Amino acid sequence: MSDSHHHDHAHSDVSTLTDIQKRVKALESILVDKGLVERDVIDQIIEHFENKVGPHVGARIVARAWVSPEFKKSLLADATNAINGELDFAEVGQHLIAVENSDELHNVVVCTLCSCYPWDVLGLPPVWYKSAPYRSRVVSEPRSVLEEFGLDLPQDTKIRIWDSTAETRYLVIPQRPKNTELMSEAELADLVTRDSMIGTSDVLTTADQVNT
Amino acid sequence: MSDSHHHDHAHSDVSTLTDIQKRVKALESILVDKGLVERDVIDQIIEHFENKVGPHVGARIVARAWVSPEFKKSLLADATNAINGELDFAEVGQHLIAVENSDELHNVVVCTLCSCYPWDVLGLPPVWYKSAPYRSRVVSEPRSVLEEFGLDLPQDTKIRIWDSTAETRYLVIPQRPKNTELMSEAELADLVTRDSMIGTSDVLTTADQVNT
Amino acid sequence: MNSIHDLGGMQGFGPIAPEDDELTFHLSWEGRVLGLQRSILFLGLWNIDVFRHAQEKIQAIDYLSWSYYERWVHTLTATALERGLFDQDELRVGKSLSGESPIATKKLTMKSINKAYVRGNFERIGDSQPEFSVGDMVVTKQTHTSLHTRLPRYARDKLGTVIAIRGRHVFPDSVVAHGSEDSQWLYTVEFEGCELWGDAVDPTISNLIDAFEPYLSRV
Amino acid sequence: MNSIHDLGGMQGFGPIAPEDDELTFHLSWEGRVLGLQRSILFLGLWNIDVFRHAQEKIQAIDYLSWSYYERWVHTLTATALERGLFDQDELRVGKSLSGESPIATKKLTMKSINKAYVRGNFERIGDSQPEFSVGDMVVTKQTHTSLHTRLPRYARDKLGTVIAIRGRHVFPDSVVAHGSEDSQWLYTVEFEGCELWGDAVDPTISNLIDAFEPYLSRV
Repeated sequence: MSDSHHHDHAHSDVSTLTDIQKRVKALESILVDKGLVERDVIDQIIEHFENKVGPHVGARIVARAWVSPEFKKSLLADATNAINGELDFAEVGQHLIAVENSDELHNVVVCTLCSCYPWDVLGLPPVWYKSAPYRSRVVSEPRSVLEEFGLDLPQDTKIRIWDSTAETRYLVIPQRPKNTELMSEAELADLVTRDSMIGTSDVLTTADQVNT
Repeated sequence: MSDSHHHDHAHSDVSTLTDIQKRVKALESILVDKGLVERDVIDQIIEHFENKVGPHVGARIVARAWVSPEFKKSLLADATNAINGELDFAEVGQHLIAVENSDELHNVVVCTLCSCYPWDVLGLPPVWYKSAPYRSRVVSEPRSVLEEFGLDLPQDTKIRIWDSTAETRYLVIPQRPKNTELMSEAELADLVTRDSMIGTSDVLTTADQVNT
Repeated sequence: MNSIHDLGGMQGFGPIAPEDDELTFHLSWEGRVLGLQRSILFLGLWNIDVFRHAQEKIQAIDYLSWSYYERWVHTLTATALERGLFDQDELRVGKSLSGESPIATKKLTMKSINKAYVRGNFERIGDSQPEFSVGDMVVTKQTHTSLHTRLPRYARDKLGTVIAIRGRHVFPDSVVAHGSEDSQWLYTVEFEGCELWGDAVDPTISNLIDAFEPYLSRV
Repeated sequence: MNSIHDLGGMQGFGPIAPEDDELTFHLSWEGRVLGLQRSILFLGLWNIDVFRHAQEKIQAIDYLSWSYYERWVHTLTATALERGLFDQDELRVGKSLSGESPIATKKLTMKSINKAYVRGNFERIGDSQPEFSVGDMVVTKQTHTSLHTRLPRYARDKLGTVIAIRGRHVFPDSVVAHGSEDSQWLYTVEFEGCELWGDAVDPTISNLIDAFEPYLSRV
């Protein structure tokens, strides 16, 4: 990447640079050539992060916590071990920390210094999460940020802003919506959005689902 | 200035934009057209800042302070009034503050928030003074900045960094070089550089002058 | 504001690059921008603090990309439009479409031009006595306002010593927030380097700012 | 470092722009960069902290101009060159000119690939007991290092409360400064919003960071 190229494109996350494609190709070829990375490995990693992990993983964890008080208890005590102890979940890395919303407390997660994110359970971070506007603002004015995401919290709800500054990762456990007593765990998981597990929005209601 | 134009040029202080020339022309025409500014005024202001004010003004003030202990005393007490009280100096604005270097103390001036500068006595600020690298670094690591300017201070010299955060302006009175007892005030003024009055370099010595 | 303009103590902007025999203006239009700026300040429609706040509102990438005088052009234009000195149509065609400006009361002529050269005096006489004396230990305010302040981020919530009282001056924060001069006592406050930058800093340095009285509390 | 990466509490970057139905990758090469990054971390030649410090060294205007994955490409290349994983000539032609890398000892194969998916464990067992307990009031360090730290600028020299002990972890500051893991106790520290942002801030907010023991002192 030459010093001159950065003036040639916009500062969005979307750009089409032949230069950068060539650079990426070169890097990959060198690593394969030097015997450091087997040929299909990169494709396999892409496949994993495009299709295997994603918010559906976190959503299943949240739904399980909603239906199983015992699982929720162990999740809040040590999320990594709780998840890895349940046979039907894929392994997640150390140290995942689950923080629970309530009527009195709302949690929101950011990484101001880079873009740390619980990839194991939420997949790839969205562009806005990695962007300067979110990283700069949410720590000092969370309420106005959340309003922009459509989340109007009561004025007396306490807000905790968790900044991922070490190798811990945070997963927000949103509140279970009312009138969902008859829903199955799988149906509940469908209500859990990615943003609700970052803390920037609420879960869907059954009404939202009908509308979409 | 459209939102798109800022990607088209380098981030130096030097650019050649037809767009911006047109914009400047438009602004000037509108002000003249509305009767707010007489036609030749802009040219006259340019002439003033290109030719009338400049480091030579500050240099004469410093030289006077070197030869006249009385003037130096009043300069350090209230620089604006001291200068405006001397008939052969042009009027300077409020509130100029003179700070004096000594063997024990070195002064350096910056404006971290914008680029405040004592235009009356030093003329237009140099590009480096207005630049992000100087404004960011000199407050916390003055010694390495001064070294880059070629000024190696003794390790025990105290450094005061004056940040122009209000409508006060700072002028550094550098130390009078040794072996200049026989020089005239005008000759002394020739030793005083712009940067020595900002605090980023020393005055010239008579040896420097021979070399240049 | 905590915009990119508040640069003190930041890192990562590359080397300082002094030029030999630097030109007064690098491009011909730059001088004209200076002339425009001085003229508009003379007209007294808004003061330098409003101009500075407009600079702070420039987005970071633009602030760093644009040259000094490019930022001036942007700010001058944005503020003039906002205040109604002229409108977008006039800007587009580059002439007045509505005769004289409704908001201007002064005119800069060749006769009055000397007043455009000398800096304005922002000192104001008032009844109050300064709250602090030279030698007083003070602590600066913690603030992260989205409005204008002249208390830089590196000097907030820090312990310092008043070393001079500079008179009573127009308070920039009030000028920008609600257009009133609200003059306040101004002090020069000195901070030990380690108070601002930590114990690893060069022990011979101290930092000084000019701080308005509302920025300070007694320790 | 106090580079532009330390964004917490800054202003002036424009609106947050969430996308509807955001794509996993916006451009095809972005996925390949992720694959490269995961592969290189697996090789264990340098850890994530070195990668982060390389990001901090990107100049501000580039940091803000480049997309996330563009920054990765830059950082990955710069670090690999610096550490001698390959050289400029190899980068230019896009193949190895010197056979196997002299510094690599591992190889990522389809058999070992699961290890490239799961995050590494940075917890380390040591003899020392944690200095602080849950409920302790602590003050964070004042520091403006040009090296790596995970103590953000907004949370320096501030009073907080330990709310959790997270175990003993690799200390990023030491990894970058001298390549040693130097593991340290890690705490979650909570700060009242007004302590960080001043009295004008929303009184219902608090901020939490994960702070290594060397960042903290007892009040």
